[in-house]
Amino acid sequence: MLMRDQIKAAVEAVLFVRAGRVGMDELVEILDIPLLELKEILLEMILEYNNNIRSGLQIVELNGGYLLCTRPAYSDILARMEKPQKKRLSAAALDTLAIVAYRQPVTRLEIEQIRGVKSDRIVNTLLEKGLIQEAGHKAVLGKPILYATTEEFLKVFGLTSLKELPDLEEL
Amino acid sequence: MLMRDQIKAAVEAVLFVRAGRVGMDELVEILDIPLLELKEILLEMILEYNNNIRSGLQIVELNGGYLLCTRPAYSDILARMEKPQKKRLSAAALDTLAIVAYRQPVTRLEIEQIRGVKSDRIVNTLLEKGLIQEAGHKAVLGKPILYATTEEFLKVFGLTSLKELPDLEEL
Amino acid sequence: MNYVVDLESFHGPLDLLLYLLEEQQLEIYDIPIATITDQYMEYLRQTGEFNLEQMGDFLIMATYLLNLKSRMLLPSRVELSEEEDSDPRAELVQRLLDYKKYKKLAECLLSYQNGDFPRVFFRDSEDEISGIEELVGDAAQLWRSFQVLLRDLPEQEEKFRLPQGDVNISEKMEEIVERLEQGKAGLVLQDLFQGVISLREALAFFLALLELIRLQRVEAIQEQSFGEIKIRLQVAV
Repeated sequence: MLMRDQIKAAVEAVLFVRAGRVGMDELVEILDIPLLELKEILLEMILEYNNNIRSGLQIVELNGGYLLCTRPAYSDILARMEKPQKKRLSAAALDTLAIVAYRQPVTRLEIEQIRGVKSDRIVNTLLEKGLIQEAGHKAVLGKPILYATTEEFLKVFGLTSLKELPDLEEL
Repeated sequence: MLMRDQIKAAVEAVLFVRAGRVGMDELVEILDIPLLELKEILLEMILEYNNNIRSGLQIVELNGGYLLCTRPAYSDILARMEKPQKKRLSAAALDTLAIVAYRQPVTRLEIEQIRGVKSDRIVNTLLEKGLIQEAGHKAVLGKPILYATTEEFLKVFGLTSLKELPDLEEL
Repeated sequence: MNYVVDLESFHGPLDLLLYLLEEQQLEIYDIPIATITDQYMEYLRQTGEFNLEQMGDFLIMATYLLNLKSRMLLPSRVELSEEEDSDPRAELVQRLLDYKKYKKLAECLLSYQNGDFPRVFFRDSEDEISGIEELVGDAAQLWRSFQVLLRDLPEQEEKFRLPQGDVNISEKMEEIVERLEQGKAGLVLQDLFQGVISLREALAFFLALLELIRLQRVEAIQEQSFGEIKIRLQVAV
């Protein structure tokens, strides 16, 4: 049986090892403690992290799971780190991604109407890169596939939620 | 100018983001503070981490650089985590791989004739993933490239030899 | 000034239009359609090599612009209904505004990625660094995929199969000579193809015939335009 402090340390280790979101149910399984207790502990941890000015990290809740990421305050410094061959997205890919991000779920045709160009290739590229995913079918003739952004999308752009995207109307 | 606590937080963030060792000279460059001061700060951080029983992480010096990693005490728990997301192959990739596996060596055109769709992208993807490889040229007009499966293919599909593939004739 | 515009550098026709408007500091809300259309067409004309697929999108826009231009030029003779009375440019204006908005959002995304805006960073996973991803698969799955493919194959095969080794032109050449030797009066071209079942076989006969003519073993004679073409063995001189 783990002590409360040990549980916290274990949660931290688990979130650290996984470079992304860890689902609540997965945490329960790995740590073998009741859901309610775990939730309480995570809330405490989030507060502790937030109050610890000596930490550059924070715990964020995302889609019913938790993940460890850096605090926005250090983005300048971290941007200076050389990214191990991260591929830049082309302008066309960024355009398309912007449309998916704001209009999701959206069909390829809707994307093409906004961009004014055929977009099947660019949509495939974004799918392959894991930045967008299929999200069901639109209930119209032909049942076209709907696309939405992924967690990988949030990761690449350093967002902890879609709500952090700049406001469309303000532009 | 960053305060000492902020420097610590920034160091933590940098070590966190890089899932590996960060060289001392790189740290100096990213954080823009003198080497000696940084060394002192890192020593302090190592001690603080070690004394903080609520953290599952530790800072380790390695080959003149520093590394953030989990504490050995939590290795049992971490072993229960699912290994880094296993990727399933897409249906298109699987189809193409099946054709190469059963018809090898095979040209891209032959693959396309069976699949009934253009397959240059999917062939490239399989090449990139190391599941198929070029295997000479077919002695026909244009000398098209022939493709065959790789050892990696056997590994991924848990085969020790191509002979272990389910027999086609048995159907 | 004579220079070639690289259409590839524009993401699409809307991008090019925005560029033209911005270059001349024109208002999106009040587009001088005639001018813009002319400039747009001029850009297309000056474009040298281009990718056909992409060009299609530019041409669709060109048609649309020309249509708009003509509608703007035509005097409204009839009393127009409320709907028709609206500015024909309205749709284009809306599309340009939409496109511009998303373009700006794309720039925001880029700034996030670059860390120009406060953002969080996630841990680089070992996967990304080493480029290794653990793939899983099983042979049964592979076998099933292939089964399905084979089952669906026959139909496709007829459609896509290319000439293979089964067409032998020299055999066909011999066959033609043999048939010509039997029939003294020679053959009419169409007779050659009697009993031929596949396009490939017909092609083989035709190639064989051409080869025989080239070798001057056979001659083909057409006595009048659109008349029958007769084939007979060339008599050695």
